[in-house]
Amino acid sequence: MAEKNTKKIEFTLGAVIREPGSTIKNKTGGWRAMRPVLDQSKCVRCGTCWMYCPEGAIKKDEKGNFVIDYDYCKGCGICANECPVKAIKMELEKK
Amino acid sequence: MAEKNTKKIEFTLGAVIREPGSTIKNKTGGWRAMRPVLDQSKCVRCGTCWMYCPEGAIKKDEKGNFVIDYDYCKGCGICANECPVKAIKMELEKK
Amino acid sequence: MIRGLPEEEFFASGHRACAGCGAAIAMRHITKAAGRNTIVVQATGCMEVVSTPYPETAWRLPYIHGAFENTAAIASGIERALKTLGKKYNILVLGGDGATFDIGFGALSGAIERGHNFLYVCNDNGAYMNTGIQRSGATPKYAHTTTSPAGRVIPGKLEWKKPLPFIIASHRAPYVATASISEIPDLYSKIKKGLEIEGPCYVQVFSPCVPGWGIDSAKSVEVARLAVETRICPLYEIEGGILKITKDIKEPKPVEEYLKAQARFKHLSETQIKEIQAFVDGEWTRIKELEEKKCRFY
Amino acid sequence: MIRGLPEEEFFASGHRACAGCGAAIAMRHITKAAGRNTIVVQATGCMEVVSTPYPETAWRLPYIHGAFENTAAIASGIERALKTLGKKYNILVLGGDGATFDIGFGALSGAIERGHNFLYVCNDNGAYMNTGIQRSGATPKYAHTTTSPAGRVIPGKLEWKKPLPFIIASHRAPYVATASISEIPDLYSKIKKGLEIEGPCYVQVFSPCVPGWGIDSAKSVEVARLAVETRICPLYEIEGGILKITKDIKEPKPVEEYLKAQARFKHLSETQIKEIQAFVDGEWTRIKELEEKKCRFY
Amino acid sequence: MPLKEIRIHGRGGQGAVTASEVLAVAAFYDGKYCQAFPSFGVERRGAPVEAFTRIADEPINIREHVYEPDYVILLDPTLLSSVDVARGVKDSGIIIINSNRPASEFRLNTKAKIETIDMTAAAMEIIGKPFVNIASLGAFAAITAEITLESVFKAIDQEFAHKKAVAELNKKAAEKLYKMFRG
Amino acid sequence: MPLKEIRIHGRGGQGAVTASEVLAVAAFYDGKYCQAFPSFGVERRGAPVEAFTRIADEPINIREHVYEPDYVILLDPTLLSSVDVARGVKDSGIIIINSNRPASEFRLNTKAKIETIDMTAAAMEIIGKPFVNIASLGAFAAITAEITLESVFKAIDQEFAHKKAVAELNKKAAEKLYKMFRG
Amino acid sequence: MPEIVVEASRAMALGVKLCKPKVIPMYPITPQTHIVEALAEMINNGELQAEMIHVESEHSACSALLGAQAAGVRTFSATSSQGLALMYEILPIISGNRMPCVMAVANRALSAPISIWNDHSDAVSARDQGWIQLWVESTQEAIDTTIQLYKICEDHSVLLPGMLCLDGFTLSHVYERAIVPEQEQVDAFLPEYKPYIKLDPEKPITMGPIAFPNSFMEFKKMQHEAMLQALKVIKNVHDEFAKQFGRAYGDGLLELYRMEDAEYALMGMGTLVGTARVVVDKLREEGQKVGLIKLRSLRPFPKGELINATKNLQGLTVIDRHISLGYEGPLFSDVRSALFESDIRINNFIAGLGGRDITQKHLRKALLSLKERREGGWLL
Amino acid sequence: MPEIVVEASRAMALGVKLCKPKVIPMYPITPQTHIVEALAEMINNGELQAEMIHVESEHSACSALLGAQAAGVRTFSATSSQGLALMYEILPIISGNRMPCVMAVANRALSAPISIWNDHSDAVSARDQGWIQLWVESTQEAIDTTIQLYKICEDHSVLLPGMLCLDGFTLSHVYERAIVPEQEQVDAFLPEYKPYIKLDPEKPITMGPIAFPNSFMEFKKMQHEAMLQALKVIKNVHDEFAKQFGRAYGDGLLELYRMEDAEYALMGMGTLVGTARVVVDKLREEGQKVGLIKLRSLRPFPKGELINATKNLQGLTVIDRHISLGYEGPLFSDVRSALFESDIRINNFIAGLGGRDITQKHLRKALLSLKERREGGWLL
Ligand SMILES: Cc1ncc(C[n+]2csc(CCOP(=O)(O)OP(=O)(O)O)c2C)c(N)n1
Ligand SMILES: Cc1ncc(C[n+]2csc(CCOP(=O)(O)OP(=O)(O)O)c2C)c(N)n1
Ligand code: SF4
Ligand code: SF4
Ligand code: SF4
Ligand code: SF4
Ligand code: SF4
Ligand code: SF4
Ligand SMILES: [Mg+2]
Ligand SMILES: [Mg+2]
Repeated sequence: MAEKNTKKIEFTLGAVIREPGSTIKNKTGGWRAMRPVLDQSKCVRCGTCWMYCPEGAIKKDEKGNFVIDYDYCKGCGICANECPVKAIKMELEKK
Repeated sequence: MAEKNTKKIEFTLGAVIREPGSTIKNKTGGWRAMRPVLDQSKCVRCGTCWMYCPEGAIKKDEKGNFVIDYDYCKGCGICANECPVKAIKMELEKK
Repeated sequence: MIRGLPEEEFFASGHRACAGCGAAIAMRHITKAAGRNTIVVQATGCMEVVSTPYPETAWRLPYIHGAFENTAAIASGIERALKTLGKKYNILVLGGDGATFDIGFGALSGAIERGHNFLYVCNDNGAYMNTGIQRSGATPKYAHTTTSPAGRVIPGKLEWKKPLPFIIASHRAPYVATASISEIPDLYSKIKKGLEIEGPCYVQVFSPCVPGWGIDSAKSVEVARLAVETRICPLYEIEGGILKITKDIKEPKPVEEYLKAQARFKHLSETQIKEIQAFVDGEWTRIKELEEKKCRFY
Repeated sequence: MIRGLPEEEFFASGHRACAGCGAAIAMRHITKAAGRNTIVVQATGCMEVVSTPYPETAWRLPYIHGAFENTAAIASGIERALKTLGKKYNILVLGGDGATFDIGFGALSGAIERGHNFLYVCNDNGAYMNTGIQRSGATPKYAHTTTSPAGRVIPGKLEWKKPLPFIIASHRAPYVATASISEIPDLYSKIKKGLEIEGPCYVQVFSPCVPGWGIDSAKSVEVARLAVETRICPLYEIEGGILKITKDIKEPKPVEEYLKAQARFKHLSETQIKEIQAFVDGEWTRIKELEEKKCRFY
Repeated sequence: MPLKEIRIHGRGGQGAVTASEVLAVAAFYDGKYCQAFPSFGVERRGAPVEAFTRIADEPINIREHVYEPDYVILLDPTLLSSVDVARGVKDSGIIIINSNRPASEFRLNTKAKIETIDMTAAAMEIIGKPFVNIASLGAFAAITAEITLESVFKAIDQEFAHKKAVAELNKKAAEKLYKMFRG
Repeated sequence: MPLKEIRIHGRGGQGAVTASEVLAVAAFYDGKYCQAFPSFGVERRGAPVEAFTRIADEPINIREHVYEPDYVILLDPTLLSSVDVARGVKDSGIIIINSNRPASEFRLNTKAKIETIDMTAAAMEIIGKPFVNIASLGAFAAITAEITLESVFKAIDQEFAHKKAVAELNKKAAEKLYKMFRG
Repeated sequence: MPEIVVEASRAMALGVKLCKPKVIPMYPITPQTHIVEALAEMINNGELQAEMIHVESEHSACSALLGAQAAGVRTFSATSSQGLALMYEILPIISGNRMPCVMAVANRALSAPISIWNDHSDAVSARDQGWIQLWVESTQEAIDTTIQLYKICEDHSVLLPGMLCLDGFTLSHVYERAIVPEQEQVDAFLPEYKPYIKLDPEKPITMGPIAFPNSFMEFKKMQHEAMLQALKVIKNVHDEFAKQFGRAYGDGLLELYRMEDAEYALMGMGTLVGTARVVVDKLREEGQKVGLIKLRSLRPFPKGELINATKNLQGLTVIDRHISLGYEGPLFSDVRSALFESDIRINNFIAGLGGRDITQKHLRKALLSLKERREGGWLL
Repeated sequence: MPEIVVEASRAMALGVKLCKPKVIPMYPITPQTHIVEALAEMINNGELQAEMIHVESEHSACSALLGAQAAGVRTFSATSSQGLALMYEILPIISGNRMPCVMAVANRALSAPISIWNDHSDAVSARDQGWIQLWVESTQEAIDTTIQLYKICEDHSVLLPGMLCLDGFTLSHVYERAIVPEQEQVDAFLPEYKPYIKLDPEKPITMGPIAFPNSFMEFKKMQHEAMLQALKVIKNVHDEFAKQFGRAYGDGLLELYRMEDAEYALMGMGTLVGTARVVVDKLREEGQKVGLIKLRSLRPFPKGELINATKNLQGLTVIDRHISLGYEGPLFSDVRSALFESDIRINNFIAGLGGRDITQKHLRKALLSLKERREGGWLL
């Protein structure tokens, strides 16, 4: 409704959605007012932030680093709050 | 439906029935195929028959005798079955 | 008073229940125990249909029937209305096992959660009798009903009876009890107690059904007694979260005696009877344990 | 695997839950535990609304939403259909506390009675959040909600939380457990267990709601942890009718710490806090007793 | 044959409804069209019940109640005190009463003919129990000639397909009653 | 005065809906007719939301959505990346953006005038928190002259009737923003 | 199977069995119970390979129906009156999900006061909810239409749920002659069920999402268009059935009786039509040019067919076995709207509520009423 | 109380408070919740002496409403969409028991797909069930009509339940100016509640018995007659209210706008009427003789009044915010049946389903459509 998305919708029979996980088209990063910044040097790779992120916005990359996907991170601050070594800082988002 | 009752029905607002206990107009004695006969001479006035009668068709009279109201007795036979002194006999109803 | 029971009848003669109906016996004494200052709410079912053929009613108490599954909710409305009117009456809610175990259980559970002050009495005849003997959550395992017929590949109902008194006690209901139409004074005093105790109370009355169970009309009380004596129908109360057996059956009769008395069980095999005996034994032991260990329901 | 949890996500990013939503964390790990061979049935509620804005869905599993109160019944239909098709999939039923404790409890109770093989998971955030924070049967005593506001004469909700896990265990459900979003590996293994055990199993997940509880979005896991540490949310499982505490809280924090962290409790008086502390202490003792005495639920 | 309507009176549990159905089946075996239905009440065991059968050579479209039956079968004479069994019966009709008393003893408000026949005695003798509902159809066949005894037999066989012994007893009882009229 | 339509953009939790209501109340205190409503979405906290106000001298009958607003208030400039705040705005309209950057830096697809004003700074200074929704109405009053500051004050007093301190802070912030334009 | 004498409920169950549904959620209610009891017997005797779900309420029956159908199997259920009313919330959910569930409704009055007897208030009250509703007059038609209904609902140009409405007691409890088709015949007519979509981990889909104002209306329009399409499919399936089985009911939507040169006609649904046939015959014998229109499909409503069927009439009297309290008979409203452009007189009578018998006398009166205007008549 | 700016939901709650209901069973559902939340606040703050029952479902809300009213007190509840659908079974039970319960319905689309937004499918689908239905356009009308509705329903010549229908969000969540009457004014208008009958051990009655075919139909006829009687009572109560409070809405049944010399008119219910006023004004400015008919009372349906109002029209276009799938807009059917004898053209458009905005453009198109026949239009 309030979103920019004005592309033409395809109407399926019975409103069935055939594309699993298609909310990934919805970049909820736009909701973010605060930005978590992960300091890899402090990180002990415990995965706590990954585990608790409500958005599934933290991923482990090939190198085993935990990285934040800002396309989806809503800036809730849970990761920063839960990180046992305080490797994540919340900063004011500016665009 | 199948009953004789053809007198004019009065229709109340919301189908409310204002006469408590008015099923007493319905003489279910007519249902009876077997007739309980209570032998007062055997009866020890324990009230068991009164207690178990599904029709409330057994009453204690002024003299303290238990009497069967054949207007309502359906002839189920519970009283006879439960009477501790077998003071009640079931007989074939004939009319 | 006769045998400690009032003579005044609030459930009048002339009702249309089957000859020998166990539930009709229950109705008489439940209403005697409740007495004059009572409002009755009843679910659709045998006892409602046989008692209110317009323009006649068997009820000598103020009475309302709304639907099949909503008595607890209707009672909730009545209770709160009386509160605003400053009136204190007994609220007696009556439902069959279908109304209580199955379709109306959501409403009952909700009303207990809210803590309304009423007594809910379930007339448990173990099936939907009013509609012609269909399986309910209270139907005993292997019983034949019209929707769980004893067939060539499926031998009647497949599940054990839903343990409703325990479920309700787990809601923190202040008083829960089981009763039987074979033990009228016990039933009478449990109803009285359930009405006296504040909050949502529950009494489940075991009452045979002549066509539903396939018994002779003279035998309904006898069969109910057999259920008690075989421990098929244990009598207990749960007050303040603590269970107490109100009638200890020290030397139970074999369940077979009870089962053989009824057409709905006539297809049972030896193994099935044994299975039922084992279940009944197990439940009795468990209940005994709950009592002895003083396990708290809440 | 990270911390024993699969990396694959079945609840996709881009959903519309509030920042910091506890339930969204639960969804991720419940679906991870269930895995690919799973059909999801979800009740109307926050998680459904935020995850299925046509033409998008957050679900990577086959998913159906029907109505608010009927998930257990929809699941019953699916289960029997799969049986006739000879297919074996996990059936994961998801509902909020409103859907589970209140409006959908009749359907759930019926499905348990019939013994369907599914796992029902209740996301318990203690109110109807989707419609704007109204009182449910799971709302804690004295909590402010929009329909149980902390007013000048009535101080929030007046009843204790409905003890649903015990009620469900009393149904003879083969497996019942409580979990919290603060203890993800525990939640994960309970979900796995609930899916493995045949028959109707139940896991209740404690999950804070940012606007509903009046907490900072960063604090939802922390507050959930506080609930465990104060014994507000005891973690246990009931398997085969026997209760086992899965996380013993030897030195509980005072409930005050938990209560003070949330705006919905900010109006509480000292006495009310004490009353809650006493209740929590009593419940913990009772649960401990049930465990120690090996009280059998069935 | 024009449409014929039959009303059967009994008590809940006495099998009046089954009798109406078996009667319909018998008519079918005679190559006729038929319709049978109960009185759609809420009667409990023991209460008076009614059941109806229609028989015709043509397809039966009519769905209204039976108001003016051609025939009435009264399975249980104790009903006479509470039920108007002669209600609406055509003047040309016949009322068949299960009784060992002569027809003349029954004073009913009707111009229809009254026939009595002791179905209970026959049932007690042959079946050993007072189950007269099915047997009554033998009397009906004999008295009205609307159906044949053979078809009654076939209908009974069908009804009790899984209880052959019961079928045989009922057939015997029906035959006995048939022969009492058409000996 | 012809009907004026205002659209307010914010995020769930930032109070855009409340602002639209307080704006309506202010108009009412100016003797006008008014209507305020949210965008009726299912937005959760943090998601972009919109709220609308209509103001007129005559009773307002129209109930359709606001498609071509006269004014837009953007409470949170970070929304610009995901929301088309200039959508439908009349050429003669004004878009008021909460920003410390000059209007010229905002390139929006519109002929409407753009005004920027640092609401957050004012709010932080006076309220101590970045709550700009109510304060923004001071800026709106100054920039558009559709409502008076007095009425904004009255409306704030009404909204925070039970939180006088909050009311005062918001009034101060609104006044500060007002004065930044009408000093 | 040859022709037999059978209770309509059992006959319906036999018809259902021939269609091989896999899951049958059911909850007892008079006068529907005989249908599911017969099915329970078949299942427990191993004659029907299906699962019966003994749900705890009709709300759950309807929900389990949805679940089973969504999982990819053919389903069946049956209900009446309060049962249908309790399913009410789920009816539009099933149709909105485009699930071709089939349900029998043994029509019975809605409470209060409570009545177990027939009228049409239960199903007619549900006429807006996107279910095809076919109404039958006889045992034979009940069987035949059940078989047709599966084929109609499952047609990929339709994909809507369907109700088979039969009068409670007045039909459901009646024994009469009927031909029960052979399994091979039905197999040749009704293909095995192939879901157009189903819940399947191999191909995960999402069913029942939330639709915003930018899409909801389009889905309703699609549903409505499928309904209009069903008008054609009902006819085609009916004709195909008629060809294969040799039994026809008008054109499948309407059945006309002695309408060729009729000046006045009666219109209704269900068993009253049978009695009306007799009345029409008698009036014809008396020289009156009267006819009868039986409505088989209440939804979709065959507007065009009705206009055609009535174009030479002077008067039409509509019998409603239900009333939209505070207005008039719903069938009457539907018919008057359909025939708005025409000039014929249309009368309305409310009849047969709560089991009140509809007699020849009633219908005769209703037909003859056409000599004057009569809109709010009650046949008491 | 003076005039204030207030959300329609809260305004309604204020109106309800003035009527002093004693028991308020409620269950939350969007977009109705603001009404009961406001009432909860009043109760918990001691401003309203009433009991709120936090029932566990709408089925129970409706049942508790019945129970409380039967016990002898004035009641209130509110719901929407699936909530009303879940109450469905109980609706005719309340009306059959002749209980004058009052309920607000914040209209919202029925699932599926699920939508929380406005259309009229919830309440219009319940039109047969014996509830008076009054539909309002504005906050002021919502307050005023609530007060009127209690008086109408409780009138001893009526004794029927009533629904106050207001568009969800489109009205319920809108802030606008409204005058909230003073308590004394309302007390003078609405007498204290005196039940015509109640559950009382002093005088035991039986409510909700089983009615055999020999009586059921008479009860329905009595209900229907009470509905027709309500047509008069709605008007009278409306006029009395207008006199006392100085605010009127047509004659209480219909509100006509610029209809004096209108040739074409638009007809509808709820908020769309407001937008239509603007459209009519604009078309009038363009010289088109157009007008507007607002239907306030869907049940009872003011047939006579509608015939009167339309007698000089050439065309009428009916906007339905709901569709009887497989046929047409239900309001359209009702109207066409009512105006069957007339010769005017009547068009139909389905609009505003599932929250689709109804715009000036839409309504303009609908009005101008009257130049040709147009029955199945959709305003997408
Ligand atoms: C919603 C609804 N579903 C079904 C019914 C039909 N019905 C009425 S009574 C009844 C059975 C009652 O069973 P139970 O509660 O056990 O009482 P009983 O007749 O055995 O005493 C049923 C299925 C109904 N009235 N309403
Ligand atoms: C029958 C019905 N009643 C009410 C609603 C409105 N409703 C939808 S979700 C919801 C609250 C959900 O609460 P809960 O189950 O606790 O889930 P949560 O949103 O808190 O996660 C309500 C009241 C509905 N959709 N259907
Ligand atoms: S701030 Fe919240 S949403 Fe963003 S990465 Fe951290 S936990 Fe995830
Ligand atoms: S929680 Fe902290 S330490 Fe652990 S992986 Fe995340 S950032 Fe690294
Ligand atoms: S036979 Fe039955 S009904 Fe008659 S008196 Fe004895 S117990 Fe009562
Ligand atoms: S039960 Fe027997 S002994 Fe006792 S009162 Fe009755 S008849 Fe007498
Ligand atoms: S069917 Fe059973 S419960 Fe019902 S009246 Fe007869 S005996 Fe009583
Ligand atoms: S309201 Fe609560 S449960 Fe719902 S999305 Fe927000 S945080 Fe999650
Ligand atoms: Mg029962
Ligand atoms: Mg919740």
